[in-house]
Amino acid sequence: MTARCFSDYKDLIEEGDLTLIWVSRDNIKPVRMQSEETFNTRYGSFPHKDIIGKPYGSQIAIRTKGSNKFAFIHVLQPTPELWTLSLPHRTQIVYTPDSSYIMQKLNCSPHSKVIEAGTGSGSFSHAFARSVGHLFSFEFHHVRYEQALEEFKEHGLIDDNVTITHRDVCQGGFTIEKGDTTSYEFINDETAASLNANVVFLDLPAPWDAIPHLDSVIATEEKVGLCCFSPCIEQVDKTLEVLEKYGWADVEMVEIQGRQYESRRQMVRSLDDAMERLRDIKRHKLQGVERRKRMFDNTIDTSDEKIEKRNEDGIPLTEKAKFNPFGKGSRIKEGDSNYKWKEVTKVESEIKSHTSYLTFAFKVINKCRDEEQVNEILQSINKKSKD
Amino acid sequence: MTARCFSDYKDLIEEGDLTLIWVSRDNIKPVRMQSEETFNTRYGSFPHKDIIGKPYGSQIAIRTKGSNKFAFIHVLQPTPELWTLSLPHRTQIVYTPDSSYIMQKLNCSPHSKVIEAGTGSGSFSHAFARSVGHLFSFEFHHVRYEQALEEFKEHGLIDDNVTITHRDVCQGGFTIEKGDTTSYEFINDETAASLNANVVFLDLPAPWDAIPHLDSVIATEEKVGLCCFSPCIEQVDKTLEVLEKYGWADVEMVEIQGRQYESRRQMVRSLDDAMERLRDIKRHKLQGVERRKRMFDNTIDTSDEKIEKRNEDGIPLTEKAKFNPFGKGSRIKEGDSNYKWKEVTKVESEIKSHTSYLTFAFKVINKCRDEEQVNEILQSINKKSKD
Amino acid sequence: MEPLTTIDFNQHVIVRLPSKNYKIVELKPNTSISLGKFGAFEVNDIIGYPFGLTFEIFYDNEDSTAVEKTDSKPKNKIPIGKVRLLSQEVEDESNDKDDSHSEPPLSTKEKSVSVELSNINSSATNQNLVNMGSKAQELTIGEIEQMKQESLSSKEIIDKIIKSHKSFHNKTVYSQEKYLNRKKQKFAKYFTVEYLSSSNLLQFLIDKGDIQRILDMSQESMGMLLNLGNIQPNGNYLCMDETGGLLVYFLMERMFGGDNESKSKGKIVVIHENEHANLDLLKFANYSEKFIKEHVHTISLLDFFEPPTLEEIQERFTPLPKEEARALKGGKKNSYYRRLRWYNTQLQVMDLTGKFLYDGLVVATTLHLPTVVPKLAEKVHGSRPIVCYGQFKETLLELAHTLYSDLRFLAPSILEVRCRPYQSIRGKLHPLMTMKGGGGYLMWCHKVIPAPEPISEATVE
Amino acid sequence: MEPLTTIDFNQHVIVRLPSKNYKIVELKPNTSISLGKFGAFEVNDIIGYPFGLTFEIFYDNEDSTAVEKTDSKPKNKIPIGKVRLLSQEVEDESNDKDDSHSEPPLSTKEKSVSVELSNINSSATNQNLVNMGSKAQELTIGEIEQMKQESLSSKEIIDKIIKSHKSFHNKTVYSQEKYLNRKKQKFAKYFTVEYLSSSNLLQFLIDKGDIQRILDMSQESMGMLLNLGNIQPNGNYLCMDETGGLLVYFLMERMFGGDNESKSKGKIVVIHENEHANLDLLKFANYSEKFIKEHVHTISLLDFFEPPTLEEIQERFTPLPKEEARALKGGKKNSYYRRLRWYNTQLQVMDLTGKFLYDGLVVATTLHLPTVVPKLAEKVHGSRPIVCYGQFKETLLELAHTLYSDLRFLAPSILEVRCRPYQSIRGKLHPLMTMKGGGGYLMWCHKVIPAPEPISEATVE
Repeated sequence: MTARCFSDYKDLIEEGDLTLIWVSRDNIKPVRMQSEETFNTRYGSFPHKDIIGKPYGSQIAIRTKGSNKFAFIHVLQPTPELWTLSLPHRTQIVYTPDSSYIMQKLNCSPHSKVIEAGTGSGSFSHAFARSVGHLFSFEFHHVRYEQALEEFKEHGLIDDNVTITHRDVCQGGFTIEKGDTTSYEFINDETAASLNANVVFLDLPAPWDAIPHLDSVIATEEKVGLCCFSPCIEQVDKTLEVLEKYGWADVEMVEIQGRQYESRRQMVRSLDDAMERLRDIKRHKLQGVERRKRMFDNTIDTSDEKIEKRNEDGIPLTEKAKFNPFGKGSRIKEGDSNYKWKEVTKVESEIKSHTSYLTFAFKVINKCRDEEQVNEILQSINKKSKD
Repeated sequence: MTARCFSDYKDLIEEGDLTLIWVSRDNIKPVRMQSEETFNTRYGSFPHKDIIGKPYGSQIAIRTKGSNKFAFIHVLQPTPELWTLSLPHRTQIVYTPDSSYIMQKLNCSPHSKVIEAGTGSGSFSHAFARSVGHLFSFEFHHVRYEQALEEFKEHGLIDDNVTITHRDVCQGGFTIEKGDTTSYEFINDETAASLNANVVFLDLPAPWDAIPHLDSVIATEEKVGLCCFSPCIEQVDKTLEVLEKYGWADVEMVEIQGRQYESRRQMVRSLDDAMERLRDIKRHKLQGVERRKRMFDNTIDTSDEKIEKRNEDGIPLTEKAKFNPFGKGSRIKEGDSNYKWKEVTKVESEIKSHTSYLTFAFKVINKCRDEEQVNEILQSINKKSKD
Repeated sequence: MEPLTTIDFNQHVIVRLPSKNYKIVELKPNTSISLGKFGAFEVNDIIGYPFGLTFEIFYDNEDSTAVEKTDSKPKNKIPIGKVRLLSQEVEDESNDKDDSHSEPPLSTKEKSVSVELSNINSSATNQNLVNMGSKAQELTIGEIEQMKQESLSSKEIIDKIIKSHKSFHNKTVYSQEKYLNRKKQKFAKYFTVEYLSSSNLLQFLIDKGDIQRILDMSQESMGMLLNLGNIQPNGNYLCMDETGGLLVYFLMERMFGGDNESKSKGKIVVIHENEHANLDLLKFANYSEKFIKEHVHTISLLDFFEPPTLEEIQERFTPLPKEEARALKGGKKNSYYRRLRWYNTQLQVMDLTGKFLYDGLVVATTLHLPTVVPKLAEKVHGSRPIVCYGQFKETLLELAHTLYSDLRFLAPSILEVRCRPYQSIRGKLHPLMTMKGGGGYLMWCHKVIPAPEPISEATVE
Repeated sequence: MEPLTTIDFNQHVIVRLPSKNYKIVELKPNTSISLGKFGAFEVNDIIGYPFGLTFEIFYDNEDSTAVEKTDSKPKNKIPIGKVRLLSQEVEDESNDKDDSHSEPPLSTKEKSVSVELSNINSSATNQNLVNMGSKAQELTIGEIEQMKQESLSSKEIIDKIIKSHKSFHNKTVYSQEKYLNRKKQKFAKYFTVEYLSSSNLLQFLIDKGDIQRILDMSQESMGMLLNLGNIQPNGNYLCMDETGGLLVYFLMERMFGGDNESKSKGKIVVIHENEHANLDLLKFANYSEKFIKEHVHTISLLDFFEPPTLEEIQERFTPLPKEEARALKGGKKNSYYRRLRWYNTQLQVMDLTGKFLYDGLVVATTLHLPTVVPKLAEKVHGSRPIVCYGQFKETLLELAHTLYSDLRFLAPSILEVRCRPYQSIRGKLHPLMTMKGGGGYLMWCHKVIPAPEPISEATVE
């Protein structure tokens, strides 16, 4: 049950697997495969047993209820990015444009040991866990801590490279000791975990209260990178003040703007066609006028009011213009091959115009070198080159 | 000499006209037409007399120096937007994306009476002057004031609807009195100009010092709009404080982001062509190998070192692959009709990522109505409807 | 009264509601206007005030009989209140929709606490707040409706709501404010009356969700179009407007400032692809019919490119000498003058399509731009700008390439302009978390006149 | 020593200069490195320090003889100085290029005044400052050069420059700082040594102006590509890289963290359109040749789509039994083992092209994407991501439409991500006034396996 469902590539869907079922872009559901269960959509039910054994990525088709049509889902293996998309939007989420930039900027790799506070929805935790050596996540809200712990266990993260701790880091700092509410497993006589973090991510309302606690848990012999994630500019200002005070350097503040575009088509409606359509209308109208003129000439009633009125209300149905190059009136499906189309992009109708300001800073605690070691290496090199 | 060269549409280029000569996008020069002069570019000289008498927008061609080729310029009538483009970039300029938004947001029209401080490069002044009833521009730097006054006179703005005054508005406010350094012409006994502004634009380092002076010069009987143009967020913060204090409401702060795209083409290079090219290379290589094999078989020297070396250095010239679907090696002009192209857009290589924050606020000084007048109107209406 | 600055009778005005929604209303004398859940008021009560003011609707205890008022439309018995000017502070509210993420720095919190909250306890964090959903609020919807029936002021209702909220003191000041703003938007009874400017009309249409109808236009794109088009009170502009008249209204407002008495001679000639132009939105404009007729002319693409000759026109109709015309009677007379109007329109079409050159071309159409724009541009004077609005960059790109290879067009550029609104609350400054996408693009170039000399390879550009 | 965290011999590192430019250098023992006008230093002097530190170059009065040092390249006699760690404050400078517009609020000015300025008078505004150009500075360029010859420390030079500036006291504190920073960038002698990460290599190429060569890539687009591609240490990725190996380096750094000792089994298979793959930029990588060979394989498009059969391979070469091979001599032996390597490569090509399915497809090529991507994607396992980088949105749009109509691809999306850097000086916070445009776009989708059932009209999506 605690397989590393995120980080190990799987070929076939197996009993007990956590899958993400893609119904539509806005409807991606985490589902644990259990052969006696079914996955229900409003189009119909998909028995798990029909899914188990198929390769990941399989489209599953059923006949829809009461009709002869088909309904589809796709069964995917979870990834941190798909997981993020599956979360309800009301949750506070660090989205992929931000998380991916932060990871790249802080050079995340298997070499990284990461501190994250707070855990929040856990979306960023998953992305970190996929890519780094170890993740120490801190969450101050007890209920959220419990939920995240449970989720991380189910996703195999706790057994792999993630530690989560219940803590208000602004008050209590980052040291993890025996007796704390934490997933950390102390080995033998160990009384405190050794974090040695070289990457720090603070998604806190008051990061300036947490920054002073960092020195005791970050790596001392290498450059450590820090990112504070703050929605308001005043938070940035206060963060900058504290960063300077505590010796963090190379400060950079940025915003990340992510945009998503839909691929669409617009009908190509040429001037010539528009002109031809107008000519057609004019022709029919003139025919109508002439016919009325004939009627008018043959009638005794010299008041042309009635006939003129018809003219104002529009020419009779039978005379309606026939030339219809743009399929006006009938709804045309975008891309209909009877028409010419131009490919266009359309940005989402509601864009995430701001998430947070990202303040980066770096620190090297121990700025010395081991002169003895350097000399030894040099001697051995020089000896070699003399040989 | 002081014709309204910006605001009156002209058909023909005449002696004494101020024109904008378009050499290239980055090289637009203001030139006053004087029949005995010439306009010189590095490609050759354009005598004004060949330009005068032609319609505005004319392309002027000359044979380039020492070659049989042609060089071109376009002669345009100035507009505020072209004028802005012609200014050297090092000047502090309010560019069109900002100025056009501010004008639209403040509903600029012939009804508007505008205060602008400071004048700066005068680029925004020209745009205001084109569209509003009257512009009162204030500049605190004396040299810049003199330059702007001269320029506005030459452009016919002073004779039309622009007043410029030398003033530190933060210190001295906006009232224009007899004896001030100003282009305002006092009529008869007038001792102070009546501004009655309903639009205010403040491009000042400390707008908060100027805002308290506004009440005495803005219109009292209508809603007045204000925009402060500040590069730093801390300036916005201080402005917000003062706006609230002085009763400005409906505060909105925005940033305007303008982008310009080049229209470009990228060659369509299909997989099939790439494959065919590789096949061709392989064919030639195999031929080479076989030829060498034959040579090898016919030679006594069993060491194939020499031949193999040739292989590593590349096959002999005569065997070079001939199939060349992408015209590799020769430089191909973008759009060359021998190839297939895809139209693409490319944003400028350096973008103006930030100009300033725009803080808008509105104020109605006199919030009353003339009850008597309203009653009179009502009575007359009710009387009419009874009749 | 000055209808440009003052609320006047028989005017269309735009009303901003606490929900940040907009409503366009016509101010007919002696009628009332209903704002739905936000109340109703008498038109006469707001006439004569300057634009931009916010009125609160309030109710005297007795006088809540509403139905006696004469109003053309049937009403859901929303009681008509009296109005008074609202003090300013209520107007400046959080302008962010979803700000749950931006917990402000503690130190700056105190500055901006609402009056309503000053006596309420609050928590430093949301740590002790467990999501109870609607259970925390002890007032039922029925009870709140009851209060509204009793015509309590919105402040009174909100005070009661706060007192009935179980875990209100567990929220941070920040969350309390958010809660309050939501409730205010629901129960407050105030409205702001604004001049119906082109930008306000656009905003109204965007709020209504009519974005497709107006080709996803934004205020910033329109402002830029007006400036790049060098629109002036006395210019003659050729225009295609597929937004039902919105673009034309933008042009008119910039040219004439809403002033029916404007002496400016500018003209807008609207070319349309259907039999009749659709300028429906001008019905909201406060320009007189006469003024519009004088300054806005409509011609179909067919008539513009293949205008009638004088011969053809006269073949179908020849005016009678004035005396003879006057002597006509009844239906004959009506019919004659209708034909005369047609005749004059045709003559005008001839004038506007002949050798006449325009001071600018301003286009917003979904027709294939590379076929339309170069043709229309034939009628534009040299050195005058051409500005084309497009919802999609790709269609303008195609146009730009077409124009680029045509010597009659100078330096076609594709431009984008976007406005990024901020939450402008001190201590909590940041860009709004979400905003509307889109806003379109502009193609800008100038009509030029190629030199007659033969053109060889080398160009300066 | 740990080469990932510590400056080590025979490593490529990136050096950041006061001009904000970058330089890549290889740290060979007992050599010196010249930074041009910023001085020169001994490699041995910086070995063993952690990355990220800033060193100042200084000169003892006597010891400025530089030429005796053994260095392979001829030098312009830039004297080699000694190095010492620079105190931190100098590093945090204005990070905006042109900030003339942003006069800060007076009240906040004092906070951030540089040490160098604390004893200098300044003006509240620039009002009395008339542009005198270079005339205000009384020191000639010759004199400044002289000072540099005399090996004065940068601080001493800058102090002299300030004292020689006539109207320095007429500038605002803000302008003074700007002036100072400009001078510092010109005369300061310090440098920062950083690990040559993929992002730093990209930054180096951008600074060098090699933007076209790397398809206008940005750090943010690459970071997003790695996450959307779900790149993991043990994955097998199919890749097209037209950036000379930069994309491959991004993948490797994410997968292996620069660690030659990594036990991860991940593989990158690079498909190339020319006879040989161009992965030139990997020469800067600190991975061993052996490590690269083990984890990066290159196959031409032709070999990938039309791989050799075992028969064809064996027709051209069959390995001898080991004893026989060992018995070969001289040229014959060399030739044999060369052919054996070819044979093994061919067998590997067979392995990597047969039924092998990849864990992701990551593409950065200027080939026509709708013809290339669907073909390559045949070799991608179901549920695995496909991420395609493109310099232009239009080419990805065409690809997205192609994939959208192909049931093997789920939900192709076009994404853009842009990083907007700020000036992060307190009291003067604002986005940088100018920044590089471009940065490209991404197409992201997932490979899926269509259901075998016949497909009718109605779909859930």
